[in-house]
Formats: sequence, C-alpha cells, structure tokens
Amino acid sequence: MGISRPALGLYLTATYPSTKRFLETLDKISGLVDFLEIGIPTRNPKYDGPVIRMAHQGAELMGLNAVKVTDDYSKYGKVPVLMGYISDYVNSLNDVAKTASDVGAATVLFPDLIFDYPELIGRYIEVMRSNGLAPSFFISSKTPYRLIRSLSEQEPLFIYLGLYAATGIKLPIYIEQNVVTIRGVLGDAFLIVGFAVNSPDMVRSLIKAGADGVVVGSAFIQRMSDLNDALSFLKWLRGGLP
Amino acid sequence: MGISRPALGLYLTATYPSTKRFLETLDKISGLVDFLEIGIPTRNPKYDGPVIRMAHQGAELMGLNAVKVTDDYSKYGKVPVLMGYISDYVNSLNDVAKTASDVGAATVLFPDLIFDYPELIGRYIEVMRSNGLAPSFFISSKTPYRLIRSLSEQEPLFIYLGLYAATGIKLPIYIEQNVVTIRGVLGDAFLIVGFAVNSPDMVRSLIKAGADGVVVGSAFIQRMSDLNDALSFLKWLRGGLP
Amino acid sequence: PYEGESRIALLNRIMPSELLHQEFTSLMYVPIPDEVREIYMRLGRPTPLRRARGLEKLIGNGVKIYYKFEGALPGGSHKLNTAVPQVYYASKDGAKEVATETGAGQWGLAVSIAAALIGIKAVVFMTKSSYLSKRQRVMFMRTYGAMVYPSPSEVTKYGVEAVKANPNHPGSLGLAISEAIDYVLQGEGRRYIPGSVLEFVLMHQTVIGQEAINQIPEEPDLVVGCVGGGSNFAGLTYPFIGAKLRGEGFEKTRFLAVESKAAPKLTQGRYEYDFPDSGGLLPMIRMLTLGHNYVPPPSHAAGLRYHGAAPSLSLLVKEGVVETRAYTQEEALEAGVLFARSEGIIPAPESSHAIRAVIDEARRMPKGSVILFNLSGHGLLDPDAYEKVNAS
Amino acid sequence: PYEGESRIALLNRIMPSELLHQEFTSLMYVPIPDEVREIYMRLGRPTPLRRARGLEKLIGNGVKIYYKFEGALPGGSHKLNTAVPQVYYASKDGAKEVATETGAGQWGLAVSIAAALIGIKAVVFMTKSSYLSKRQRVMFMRTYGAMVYPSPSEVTKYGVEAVKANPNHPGSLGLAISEAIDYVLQGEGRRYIPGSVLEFVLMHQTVIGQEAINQIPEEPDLVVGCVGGGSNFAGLTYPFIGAKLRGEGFEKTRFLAVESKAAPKLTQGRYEYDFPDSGGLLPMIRMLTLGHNYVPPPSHAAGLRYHGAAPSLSLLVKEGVVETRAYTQEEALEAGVLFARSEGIIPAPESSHAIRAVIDEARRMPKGSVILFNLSGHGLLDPDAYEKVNAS
Repeated sequence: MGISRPALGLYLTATYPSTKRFLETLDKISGLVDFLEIGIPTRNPKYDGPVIRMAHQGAELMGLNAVKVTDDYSKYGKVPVLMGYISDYVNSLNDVAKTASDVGAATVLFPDLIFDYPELIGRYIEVMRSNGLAPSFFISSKTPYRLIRSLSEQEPLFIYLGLYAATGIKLPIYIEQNVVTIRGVLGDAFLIVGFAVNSPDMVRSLIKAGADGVVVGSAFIQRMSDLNDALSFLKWLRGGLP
Repeated sequence: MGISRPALGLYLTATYPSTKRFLETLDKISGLVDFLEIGIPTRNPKYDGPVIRMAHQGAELMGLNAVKVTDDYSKYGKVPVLMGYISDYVNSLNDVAKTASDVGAATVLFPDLIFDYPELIGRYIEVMRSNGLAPSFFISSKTPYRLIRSLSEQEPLFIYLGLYAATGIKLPIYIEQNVVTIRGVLGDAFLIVGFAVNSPDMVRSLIKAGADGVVVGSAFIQRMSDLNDALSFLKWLRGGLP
Repeated sequence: PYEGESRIALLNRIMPSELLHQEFTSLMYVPIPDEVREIYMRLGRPTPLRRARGLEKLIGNGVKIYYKFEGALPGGSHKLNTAVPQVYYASKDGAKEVATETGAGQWGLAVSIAAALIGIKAVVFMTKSSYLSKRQRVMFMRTYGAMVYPSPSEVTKYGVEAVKANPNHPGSLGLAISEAIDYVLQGEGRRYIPGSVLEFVLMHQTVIGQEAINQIPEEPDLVVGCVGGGSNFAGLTYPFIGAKLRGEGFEKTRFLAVESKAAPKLTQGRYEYDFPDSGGLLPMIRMLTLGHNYVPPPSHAAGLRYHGAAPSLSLLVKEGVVETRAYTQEEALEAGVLFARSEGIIPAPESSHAIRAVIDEARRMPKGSVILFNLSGHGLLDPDAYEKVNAS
Repeated sequence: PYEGESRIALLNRIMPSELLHQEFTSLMYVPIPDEVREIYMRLGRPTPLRRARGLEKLIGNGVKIYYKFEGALPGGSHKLNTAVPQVYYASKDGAKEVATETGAGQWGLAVSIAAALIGIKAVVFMTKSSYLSKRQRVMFMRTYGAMVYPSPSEVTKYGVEAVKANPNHPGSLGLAISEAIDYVLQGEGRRYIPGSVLEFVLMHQTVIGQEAINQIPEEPDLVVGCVGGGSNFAGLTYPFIGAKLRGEGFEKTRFLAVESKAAPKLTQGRYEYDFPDSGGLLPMIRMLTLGHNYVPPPSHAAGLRYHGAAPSLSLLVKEGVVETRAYTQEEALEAGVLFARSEGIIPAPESSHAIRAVIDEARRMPKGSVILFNLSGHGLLDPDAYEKVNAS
C-alpha cells in the first residue's frame, strides 16, 4: 500500500474548526489529494506555526477522540496518515497505533520521535508493525546522514522532511538544495516534504528537486473559512505536479 | 722596508714618564722588539684605557715636540711607527708626516682615521706617500670586509687590528676568532694586532690565529716604574713568538 | 514571554538570510566564500598549532601537549572566525549596519573589526557594568569605528523601560540582545548577528578544527576546550568528532568540554527546551541549560557565564561522546599563570579553564599520550583577572 | 660624569660575556643557538609577512604594501627577539637574575617573558611615572614572575639619592639604567641586559629581515620602519641594506627611518660621541643624538623618545643610505586608526609612525611599486593612545 509518485498531500487537524466542518472538508477533497495527514489535536503543537497552532486550539475534540469521528479515512484520501506528538503518547503508543488501524490509517507519524525520543525509535517500529501499520519518520535538514540511512532501511511508508523550522513560516533557506541532498542520502525511500508550501511553483520545484510527495497544511487551513476558496487553492496547487 | 714575520712590537708614549726615562727605555729595548710604536702625547687619547691615558697625561712634552726628542727612532727598533689621533691634526697632516720622516719613522698610524674621518683616507695616503712614508691603517673587528679589502689594496705597511674596545682592557671577546676572520679578508697584508696583550700564551695564540705582529703597550707601561721588571716582562712575552 | 508575532518569523526580519540557510542546511560541508577566505588569510589564518614544550616539561611525565592558538587573531580571540562571515553575509543582504550585544566585549570587538574590514557600521550594545569596567575594549571598538552603547541605552524601548524601572540597572546580556534586535527592527538596512550557540556560529568556528586536523602530526588521545556557549569548543572538536563517529580515525580520542563553576550547565544543567536569550525573543532550543533566567556569580571568565550550551554540543554531552568538567575561577587562573610562565603567552581567563583540565588530565595520562587543546584567546585585554592572582 | 673605574671595564661585571663578544665579533653572520631557535619557534617565529590589501585599497593607486608583523609575538612587540638570546646568554654565564630598565614597559615585558621561559628571575626598574600609569604592563610582568620596582626605588643608592633630592621624582630612563646596573653590581649571579642601541641588539633583531627577505615575493622599492634606538628598523632593513651594499640585489630599494618629532635625532640630531644612558655609566658611542640630557615632551609612542640612534644606523643615515622622516604623534595615530580599520590590527603608537610614512610615500609612488614595513608591535597595551584619538 504505497503512495503514488508524484503525490500531493493535505494536512488537516481533526475536528477543526468543528467535527461537522472537518468531515465536510474531508468529503470535498477526495480525489484532490493522493494522501492525507490527520493531526491529532494537542495542547502543545511544538513544531507548528501560528496557523496550525490555532487549528489545534480550535479543534472541537482533543486527542484520539477527535480522530475517531470517522472510522475509515481511506474513503477521503488514498493513503491516510495520523500525525501526533509522541510526547503526548509516550506511555500509550499502542493506543495510538490501534486507533490508527481502526480508522484505516497506514501509519502514525510522530514529528518529535527522532529529535526528542530517539530512544523510542525501536519500540515505535515494533508497535507499528504489530498493529499492521508501516513506520514513517520525520526528519529535518540537519538530521545526520547515517541516521537517515538507517531509518530508510526500516522500509518506512515514507520519510517526511520538514522544510522549515516550523509549519507555515518561510525562512530564506535553500530548500531545493536540502531536498536534493536528502534525496541523495535516502536511496529509494518515499520522500514527503512539507511546511509552508503555498504555490504550484513551489510544488513543482520540490518534486523536481527529488521529493516524491508534497504536503500543504497552513495555507489550506488559513482558507477554510471559505471552503470553496480552499478547494480551488488545492486544485491550483495540484497544477504544480508534473 | 717591511716588518719581519712574526713580530713583537712595543708601544710607548713619547716622553712618558719623562724625556730622560723615555730615551733610556728606548735604549734598553733595542733588540727585544721588531717594531716600535711611538704615541704622540695628546689631551684626548680617546681609544685608550686607563694606563695609556695616564701615560698621555704624564708625558713631559705634548704633541710633536715630544716625538722629536730623538732624531732617529730606527736606532732603537727595526721599524719605528708614529701613532696619533688624526682629530688633533686634521689641518696639519703634512706636519705630522714630515716629523715622522724626520725622526726615521716608516708610517704614521691614526687609529681614528677610518672611524671618525673616513673622508680623509685619500688625503692621508697622499700625504704619507709624498713624504716617503707608507700608509698604515687601524681597523676594528667590526670594520666592513669591503673596506678592509680596499685598504689592503693600498699596499699599507701594515693593518692594525684593535682586539678590544680600548687599550689595556680585556673583554670576553673571542679575539682569536676575530683574527682568523680578518686574516681571511686581508689577503697578504701585514696584520698587527694589539690592545691588552699581556702574556706569551696570548702572543702565541694570536700569531697562530693569523697575526703577523703583536704589540704590547699598557702591560709594559704599567711596569715602567721598575724598568728591569718591564724589560724581563718584554723578554718573557717574546717567548710567545714561534 | 514573547507575545508578538512568531519568534521564528521574526528571524527573517533580523538576521542575514544566508545565515538562516546555514542554520538549516543539509550540506555536510558549507563552502567558505572567497571574500571571507581572503580576510581569514589576511587576519592570520591558519592560526598556529604549537607544541607546549615548556608546559610539558613542567608536568614532566612525557605527555605531549599541542595547542591551537586562536589568540593570534586580531582582537585576541576566536570570535573573528564567525564575525567575518556573519558581517559579510549581512553586507550581501544589503545591510549597512550590523547590531549585536556583548558582555565582556570580546564578541563586540570581533564584530567591530569585521565590520571595519568589510566596510559597514557596527553597533554594539554592551552590558552597562562591563561598559564601565572594560574601558579598553570599548575604546578599541570605537577605534575600529564601531558605535558602542551601554545597555540599558536610551535608543530602544527596552533600554528606556529598564532604566525607568531601575535607574541603576547594571544591564544583562539578555537585555542587550533585546536592544540589539529592537535596534535592527527600528530601521532599514540593519541586521542582527549573534556570537555563539547557534549552529552556524559553531560551523564557522570549525575552521579551527579543520586546520588543526591537518596541522597536528599525530592523533590526539584527548582534545580539550572551554565552553561558554560552545563555539570555540565545537570549532576545534567537531571535525575530529565527525571523523571519529564516521569511523575515519580518532577511535581512541576523548573529548573534554570544560566549563566554569560559575555557570555549570554541562555538569549540572537540565536537557530541555529553553530560550537562548533571557528576554525570550529568539526561538526556544533544546539544550543543557541552567534556565534562561540564571544569574551567574561574577567571574573574570565572562565568556563562560552563559546559561546554556549549543544544542549539538548538549546532545553530544548527553550521548556521552563529549566528557565534561567544571572548574572554579581560581583553579583556572592558577593554570593560566603556569601556562604564561612556561609558554610565554598569557591566556584568556576563559581559555585557562581548558588549560587547567589539560594539566590535570596530563598528570594522570601515560607517557607518550597526546593532548590537543584550544587556546581560544590571549589575556592581554583581561588585566583585572590576573591582578587578583598576583595579589594572592 | 662617571668618575669610577673605566666604563668599558665595567661592562665585564655587568653584561653577559657572549653579548660582549657579539658586540665586537668580526663574523658577518652569528649563529643562533639551538635553544634560542627553539624558543623563537615556540613563540611564533617566523612571524607573518602579510599583504596589506585593505590599506592598499584605501590608498587606491595600485601600490603594493607588505608588512612584517612582529606584534604577533607574545608581549606584542619585536622586543622578544633580543630578550630571548640576552637572557639565554646571561643564564649561560650562570646568572640567576637579569636586571634591566624599562620606560613604557614593552622591553620589561619582553624580558619578563624570556626570563620565565628560560627559568631565571627578571628584575625590572620601571620609570615611576610609567609604573603608575601603565598598570597593565606592570601586572603582566608580575604574572610572568618578574620583580618590578618603580624607579627611583629604595633598593639602590641611585634611587635613594634621587628620592632624597626630590621626594616626587618621576623617574627617568637614565636613572632606571643606573639602578639596574647598580642592582647587578650589588650581588652575585646577576647580569644587566639592554633593550636597544647596542649593535648586538640590532643584530638579534635582524632575524626579522632575514625572514622577510625570504618571505617577500618581490623586491621592495621602499622599506620603512620606525626608530626609537633603532633596533626594529635595523632588524628589518639591515639584511636588505647589506645585500644592496654588497651588490646582491635591491639596487633600486630605498630605506626610510621614521622617528617621532618628540625626539628627532635622525632629522635634527648631531653626529657625535655621546652617552647611551643619561647617567653616563656606559661607554660613549658615536651617533646621531640630541644629547644624553635631552628631555622629550610626553608622547604615547614612548618607545620613540630615546635621545640617540644606534651607531651603525646613525652612520647609514649620515652616509645617505637611509632616508629619514619625523612625524608628530597626531599624524602617526591618525595613520594607526586608518590601518586598524583597513587591516584589523591596532598598531602600536610607535609602529604608527612607520605606517604614516608608508601612506604618505605610497600616495606619490607609481602604480605597481612595492613597499615593505615593519609593524613592530600591536597597540592592545596602549589604550591611552587611542582614547585620545577617538575623543577628537
């Protein structure tokens, strides 16, 4: 169950701005995205910028309950992924994995796993596998090459490269250069990139640099007050795929 | 009229401690020295140490008058030489040369010629020659090699190397090393060395280092209060010649 | 503490863009621009790597000691290694001024020199207590053409407020940072540049270790440096540590980071997210820290008074790759005097901490062992430190 | 003035014997002992020869400027080049102590460093006015383990008499020399060593020019140095002048000696026999001199306040081989600031005189001309000099 290449993905925080609106959004985006990232609402979205922070604060439900508002995300996007901070689930990793499995997700991505809980990497992989899920890993441009290589040897569903220091905030970083370098280190593993993606040009150049998939989050959520506007934006972005 | 090799010379200040005693000394040293240096008494014996300074102060007569107390120094030493400071005779070089010629001296040595009156070197040579005398030059261990070479090309009677900074005062200088070096620069010119010579061992090692002649001054004058003592000292010194 | 826009977004407005890229680059090696390389060479790079034969003789057990002498640079410390590229990149952004904070003044002096050479203006906010006591450094910064303000100053709202709250405010590094950043935000053509802790600062400093690895004739058993924020230590050791971790030699080499007991984050700090500045204007980073509000006791080694250690260094310590040690000021300066008398160079009080560790380690190492340490600065601008030692 | 035994004979009792030999050696080259060579290397010899590209750009007419950086040595000046061999030879004589005088303290500092490295004691008589105003240098000398007395002191009869005559006696270099010599004569195992003027001092300093002649990639059209007693100027230029006079190259090279208008012996002095010390304890030498009782006006370039120039340099000036120039303190320090801002190094006030001449000469030389000068010291221990410039 891999993701198609090239792929556009969408990040949504579960039950933001309301359960109803969240489900409605899921409904409307089917066919527009190749994979879906569902954020588990948390009080401390530590790597997120202002827009997604606001989405966590504004979610109707918190934690895994928010995720469970539908029992099969694969209806909406070809490959659903849960996304949460492992700091919230250090003692209940299995609960998250079971929930993911229950709602039809293919993996749970923990962005803080290798930075803040590298000692849990082995356990994480085990829990994923034992729940019929694939592991997936979040890295930054500064993650050591050797660590990236050893992660890619775990046959993850994908490796996610955060392009900037936080979601939704651009910095003058040569992100294409970073993607080229990481691509070279990764081998064949599926490379998803994201953070502050907001134009088809950007999507195009990231794919060209070596990304297999690109995720949009803040730029879509920002537009959700007018869902049609958000959907046209998503279509416009999709035009960046080759 | 050259000086024999190897040679021992004696320096005396004219009319010290009295005309009578000076002449008596000259008389007694015949046969004991190969050449004779007669100092022209001056108020400012600038390169001299305490003993010879005292001899200048204690001379009965001053200047050329003191020298003229005999009309033929060659009676006493095979090759007589007058020695004076050119600073006293800048405007009367010819008088000194004529006096030298009159008293049978072979040259006039001016120790301060090349240090303080280098501009007079040409005139000095001319005056020597025109009075039937040979030039002679006083140098120090620090005199530039090229200057030494050009002086030795003037066919001087000798070149006199002052071994120390002043007559009669030893310093921890490797004088043999200096003599070896200067000998190498000089070529065939006759090399006299002096200043603070006071033992046959010293005479021996200076001749061995390359000197053709060695002069004693302060050490002899110091002993002149007992002329016999001074004469035995001179004989003892002579034992240093090979 | 910071309630305005995102601290990360703020970086775009205050820091030279190339530096932000370098902070997040995935390249293993970042090329040194030709212009920076030329200035490095003019200022004396490569710096000497020397054998401390006098100190060896003093210890007398046949241990060999090498040191890399960063004090050979103008200004007398390693700080120029990063001041030059930072000012260069600011000027590439079109900046006409760079602003920064300084405590004892070593960093401010380096920025002043770099700015003079590159031809832009340096504005330095110096903690008021240092401004009043370190007159020489202030004077030399001005000789290089820098504008130096005591902090709290009258030119930023943070300074004005601090004075209003306490007319005798002695200043703090955190306040000086806030003032420098505020100064940059007030006008066009200004950039803020930091002296330590950030990863690009450490990266610039690795020119020290890159040179040393080529200069040293044998593999060291021990590499030692002192730690304020971590840049001089990382600068010397990272190229060695990198090679070791990649299995490219130095298998038996140990690395020892030496700090002041006045700010013992490596030996007593917590490993957690904290602010690099006491004002909380900059994004949080994960590091060994005593807390951004930690107030260290006075120390002559002002460069070691920082509350945290650079994230990568903190991680290496946590992982056991780098060992740690803390010394008191007296222990360090005593070693500094020994070094001065045996090697002829008065070390900076900061560097004396490394020397103290070198002496203590050397004494218990077997004959033939090899130590390398970073003499990050000379002490000619720290007479007050040695005055005290002489008196005792 | 001196009515005791012969001044020349006195040398035997006060100075290291090998130095007296060197003063009168006929050798063209005197070998450097291995021990001295090793210390030279440990202290940073060869010193760098650098291209002053920033200063060149400032002048902007295509003249190339190189400088030899003696300030790279510990203590920050060329003085160590002779302090090391002098202390070494004193120790070879069995001396346990060396005594010397110092004015501003640069020489005293160099002797203190050399003595620490060689393991004997340094005793420094420092003119009282400098002792009180140059606290840093005093403190650093003590850090190196030296005993520093303000002169007039209570430990010699000259000091005691001077204080009796004038309780507020500010000291003078001449008095400090007399005190150092008297101190040496008072006890066993002591030697007096001088900082400039004597020919062996100049000879030791020629290590500068010997290195430079090998380092510089092209024949200079002009070689410049500042002159106090002449040792740093001679140190750089003599190897070039020697080669030129022997017809071994440098035919078109000019040599320019730059002095302070505070002590203009080269441009206004008489060529005559005079005492090197104002006390008249040492033998007279023939030199360009303002008279041994000359009292120079205060100057920050204290190293240039000496009343005479070394005999060989005086002769070279008299013979027209070396050209001369005098500048005021203000003219020199202005050039020092230009140099600091274009090259990153704050020059010693003394060296700034040379820099001023370099700038003035460069401006009227054709494109492609080559200048070499001696940056004899850095100015980090002379903050008072630059304080004044900044204020203006």
